[in-house]
Amino acid sequence: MERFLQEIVLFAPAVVFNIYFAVASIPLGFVMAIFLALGKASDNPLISRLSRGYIYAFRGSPLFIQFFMIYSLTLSFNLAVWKPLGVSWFVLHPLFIGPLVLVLNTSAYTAEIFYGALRAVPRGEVEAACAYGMSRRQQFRQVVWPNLIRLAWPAYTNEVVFLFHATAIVYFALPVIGMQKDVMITAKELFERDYNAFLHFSVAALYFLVVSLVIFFLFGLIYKRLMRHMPAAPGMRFAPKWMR
Amino acid sequence: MSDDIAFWLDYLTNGKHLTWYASFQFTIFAALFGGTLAVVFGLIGATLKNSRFWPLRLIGSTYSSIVRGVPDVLFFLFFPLAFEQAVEWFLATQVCSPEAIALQSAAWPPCKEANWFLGTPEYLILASVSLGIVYGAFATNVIHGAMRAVPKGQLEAARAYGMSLAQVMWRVHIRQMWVYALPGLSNVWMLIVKATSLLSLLQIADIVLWADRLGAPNFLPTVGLVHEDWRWRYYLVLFVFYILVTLVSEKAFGALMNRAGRGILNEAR
Amino acid sequence: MAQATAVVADKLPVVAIRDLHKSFGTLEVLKGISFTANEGEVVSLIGSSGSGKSTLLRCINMLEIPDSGVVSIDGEEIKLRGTHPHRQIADEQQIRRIRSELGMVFQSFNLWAHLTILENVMEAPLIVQKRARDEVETEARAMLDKVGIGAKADAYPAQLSGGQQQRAAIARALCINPRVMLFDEPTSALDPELEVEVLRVIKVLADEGRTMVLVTHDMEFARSVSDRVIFLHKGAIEEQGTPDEVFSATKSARLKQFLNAANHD
Amino acid sequence: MAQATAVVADKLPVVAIRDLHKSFGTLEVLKGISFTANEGEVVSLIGSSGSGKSTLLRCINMLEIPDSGVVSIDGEEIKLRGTHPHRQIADEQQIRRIRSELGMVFQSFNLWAHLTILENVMEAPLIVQKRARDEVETEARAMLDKVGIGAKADAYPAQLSGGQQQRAAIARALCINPRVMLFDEPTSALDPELEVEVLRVIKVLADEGRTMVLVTHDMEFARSVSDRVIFLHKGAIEEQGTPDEVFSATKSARLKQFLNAANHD
Amino acid sequence: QETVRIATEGAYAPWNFLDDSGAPAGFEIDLGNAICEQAELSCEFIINDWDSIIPNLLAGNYDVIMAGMSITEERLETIDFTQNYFPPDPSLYIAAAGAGIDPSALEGKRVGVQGGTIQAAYAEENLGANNTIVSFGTADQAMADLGAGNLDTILADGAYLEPVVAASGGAFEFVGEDVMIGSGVGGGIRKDEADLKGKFDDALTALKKDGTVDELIAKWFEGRGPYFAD
Ligand SMILES: Nc1ncnc2c1ncn2[C@@H]1O[C@H](COP(=O)(O)OP(=O)(O)OP(=O)(O)O)[C@@H](O)[C@H]1O
Ligand SMILES: Nc1ncnc2c1ncn2[C@@H]1O[C@H](COP(=O)(O)OP(=O)(O)OP(=O)(O)O)[C@@H](O)[C@H]1O
Ligand SMILES: [Mg+2]
Ligand SMILES: [Mg+2]
Repeated sequence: MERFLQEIVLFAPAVVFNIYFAVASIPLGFVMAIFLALGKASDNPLISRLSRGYIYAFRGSPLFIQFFMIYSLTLSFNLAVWKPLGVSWFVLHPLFIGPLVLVLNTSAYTAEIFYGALRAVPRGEVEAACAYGMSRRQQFRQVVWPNLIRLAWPAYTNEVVFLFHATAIVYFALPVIGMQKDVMITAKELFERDYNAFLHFSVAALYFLVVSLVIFFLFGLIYKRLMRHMPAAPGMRFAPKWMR
Repeated sequence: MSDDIAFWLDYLTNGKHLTWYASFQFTIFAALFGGTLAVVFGLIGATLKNSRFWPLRLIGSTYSSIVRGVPDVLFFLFFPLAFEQAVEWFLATQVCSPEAIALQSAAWPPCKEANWFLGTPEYLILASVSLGIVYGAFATNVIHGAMRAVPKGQLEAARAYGMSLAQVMWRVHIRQMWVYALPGLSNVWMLIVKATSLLSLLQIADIVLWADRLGAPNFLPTVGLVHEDWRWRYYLVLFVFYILVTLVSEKAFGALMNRAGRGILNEAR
Repeated sequence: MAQATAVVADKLPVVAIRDLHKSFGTLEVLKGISFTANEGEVVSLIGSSGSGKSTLLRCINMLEIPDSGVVSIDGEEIKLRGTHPHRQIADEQQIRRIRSELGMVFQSFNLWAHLTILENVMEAPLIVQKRARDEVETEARAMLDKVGIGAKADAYPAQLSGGQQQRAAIARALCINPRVMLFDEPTSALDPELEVEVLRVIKVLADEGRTMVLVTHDMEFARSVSDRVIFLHKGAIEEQGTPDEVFSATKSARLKQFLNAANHD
Repeated sequence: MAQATAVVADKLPVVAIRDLHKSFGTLEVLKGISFTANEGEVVSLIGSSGSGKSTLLRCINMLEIPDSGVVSIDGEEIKLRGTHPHRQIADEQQIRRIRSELGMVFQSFNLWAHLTILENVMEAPLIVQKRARDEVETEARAMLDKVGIGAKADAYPAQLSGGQQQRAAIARALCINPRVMLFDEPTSALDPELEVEVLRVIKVLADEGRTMVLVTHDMEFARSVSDRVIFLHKGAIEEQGTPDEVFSATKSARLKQFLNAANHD
Repeated sequence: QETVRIATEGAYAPWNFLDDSGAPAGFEIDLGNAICEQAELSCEFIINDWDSIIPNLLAGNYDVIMAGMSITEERLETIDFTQNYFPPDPSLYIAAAGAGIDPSALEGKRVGVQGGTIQAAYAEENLGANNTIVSFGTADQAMADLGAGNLDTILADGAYLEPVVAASGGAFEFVGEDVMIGSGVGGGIRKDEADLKGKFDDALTALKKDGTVDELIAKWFEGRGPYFAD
């Protein structure tokens, strides 16, 4: 038991890295996803094709490969671009390139969620807005967006949890700098020392579970607020539809 | 020019590349076997979750929520190791003499006799099983959700005409369930396909490991073609490979959906 | 009410309901309903939205379990056990037998979406009554012809218009050759022409002397087809009698108001 | 038709439609429709399901872009550019201005679910017409009172019954103070009592002299409220005239059949 | 004949690497085969990532590690080693030619190492305070980053770096002093496998004596040796 508690303390600094990766990529991923979703739904065939292709590529390939590929691709530009600009140390740092790849990835998944929600926005409500003379922009702001975010929220919550889970493979694919180790690397190194899989991996799992639950709780609160116009808010479902 | 082509052709068909191409079999095997297991676990999980007996229900929901609450990599690494240790522990209780245990200086296994050798085939099977377990939890939810998505009226009509509970289940519920489950199962399948990129973490010499080795910069002619860091090109091939697999899978599921959805599809939309 | 029953005392009560209560949560939807439908009789349930008509109909074949009260079909009481809120069906065998005597036509049809129209009609005779396939198929096709959609036998429900679906649902109910037909708003949400078609089919059935209980919003129809009309108000029977009694010699003030609204302006 | 227009020549045509065509894919839904609605006139569109009534109504405010033909509101032609199937709105400014003159009440209400009833009513005046909040609120509350749901101002649409939602939708349309009101089946799927309430509101509007175009299944209502009735059949105007002409001195055989069905049995 | 599984990394030329046919090759593969011949064992090589190579030995997934692994006190706590088959050898720093790196006064530099090696431990301890230590899964990955200018210097085995520098045509150069760490390279064996260790030690003794080991060193490491001739 004492071992267990010690272990929990040992992991505490590590989980900060996972949380950092998630927190650093969520806001940007969210914004990018909105544009990608709108792009995919756009009437302009070029914009629509491009967004569609991007979403397809990043949803259709493993994050693990994306990490490797983007890291070595970025590395190959180092001498020509990053070095002369003096941003080399920064661009290739796992704490930068990690969130970068996560943003690229999560924005594709989130965009697909938003796109699905966009198509589910009640057509009648949009038509009503149209019929009352609102401009495209007003329609989006006043009717489409409030509907979209509500429709997408449960799935988006799932996506955020899975983004957090995805932070587990960052350091499997990127170099480790100094003592900057996340939960997975910590667990793996500890395991390689005493071969006690059950202890180390379950503590790691516990951390992931707890943070996931916290995310569910916080996002659930927001959802309740968003759904206050419904007499009986439908419960949040842990729907696997769009997960990585 | 033709020399160039001959050179590249030669390079791309050397033994190392051929081994790389051959290693796609591991990925494909893990995806197919893992996928099959996921559906099996999913059906079991959904049945448990629907059970009238609450302890079974509890098992079903605990399985599906715990496994999904943890990153797939973690479980993927943990399960084969844990399974191996569990088997070794069990062997130890059977074959180890107390002296042997006392003699053992390493942390694991308890004694030399209880050691279980794991090679690539065993790891591949264990990896598929862990994929099956992890994504079985997802499939559980998909199937459970699909069971509930079948319109209540359809079941009521069946009851109103005097069908027994089993008849309602098999004649109406399960038949219609597939249509609602297929999109979700298609998603789970894509997840499994993508998760096969993790095989190298279990020391299986899979496509990712070979791409890394082939792409790594080489300075020594004795080792092979001297080249700089080419890794991203090799990874790009894998990137495209996975996208193609996704494309083909989507087409296949689309066709399946059209068959299963005859009649229901218009309504389900 | 005793009087109404006495009038048709020579006929057997096929559906008999005694003191039925039903709540959803705190909302009491049925507050002690009793009525009988005798052999060959057509009983219409009317009343405003939310008055409990559908719920009452669904209690007859136990799709909703009443909190208390007794439902008897053909003199046989449907067995329930436990007390509210844990009341449930006591005898699965019995309820399945009785249900196959009750042909229910749902308001939203509830045709099985994964089966063609013909398969829909054949399903219950084959699966529940375990009759021979050839015989059932002949009968099913005849039934579809009778309701005028023989040509649609091999279409799926989603390929049919509302009126056609409604008629298929009626054919499905008829094909189990039930003692009693239960209809829930058979004409709502259809356009006037489709409505007429469906009503024509129901009248034919009424003329054949089949016992029927139906829920309807259409006063004209209730008047022309029913032997007896029951007006439900807030979960209780406010007035009942022959169509003439109910529509022309209305007693209850509430019913008067309702009928006025129905014949608006 | 020229005759009908001549009769009310002293009034201005507020809605004028000329030779409107509209197809969905290969299905030609409107086959050259022309009619006008003059100031203060109430025009009813009747016809069987699928005859194109809703589509016609939706073409008036360009929710559907017609394949060809002209729609003018208050003498101003709505500008379109391109040719079918790439026809589209030419002048965003113009259409927004015109749309805010047309108060549309949808068959399924289409209230904005995330706003309260009051907010729903205030939305367009605030956002589109950019009027002052105080003034709009006073007017909105008055409007809600007028349709009889002032007490529900702070409820969300999902908390209202069907009839209440319908009335909220009417209030929303009224609050932009439109020249013309467009109603799509304002009473379908309501129970008789709710129907009466909604009809009463519409009659009040008619009496106020507002121009209205409405689609309805209810012949009684069409007769009592309209200045002119248009019968659509398979995408073309089969017959039109005053209610008396259309309902009592019916000429078209097809309309006769339709009216017979509507007064079934 | 007993089958012995030997694990190697396959990404550490010329010690061990994957040749053009995709099979393991290099000094340790030749030596391992020679040992097995000498000890009359049948051998099989397994590729395993460096960072999990010791745990998987402990787990019993193979019997011996021959992966350019230096014998250190720390490792001796968990596993045994055969006698060394490569003498203690200095670790070296390399850097891009003309970068002006001085390892004796490293400050604010990015130092690349392969994770879990003696050099990694050394760098962490001696340089970690003032520099950024970047650890990679394989030595080749570290070389890629150095080549791309993402590292200032790499600290690694001299025997690994020498051929690289020689082959680089002046792109890389050695800088600074040699660092002596470790007690030579040997084969890692589980502690409870005294038998096997005995067989390997005996075979190595014999092979050193008859000059095979020196011969192989000369073959794979140009200009090295002889070390074990009397
Ligand atoms: N499953 C349920 N759970 C909770 N309340 C219910 C349920 N089913 C019906 N009710 C409520 O019971 C009341 C009666 O419903 P019922 O469907 O019997 O009305 P009805 O007379 O058929 O009305 P309508 O003419 O609108 O179909 C309504 O207030 C309804 O909201
Ligand atoms: N968006 C659309 N795409 C394809 N077909 C359509 C579309 N909208 C309507 N239709 C078709 O156009 C025809 C006319 O439709 P419309 O909604 O105008 O009929 P309606 O007269 O309003 O009928 P109802 O009384 O049933 O509402 C129908 O056959 C319908 O199937
Ligand atoms: Mg009802
Ligand atoms: Mg319509």
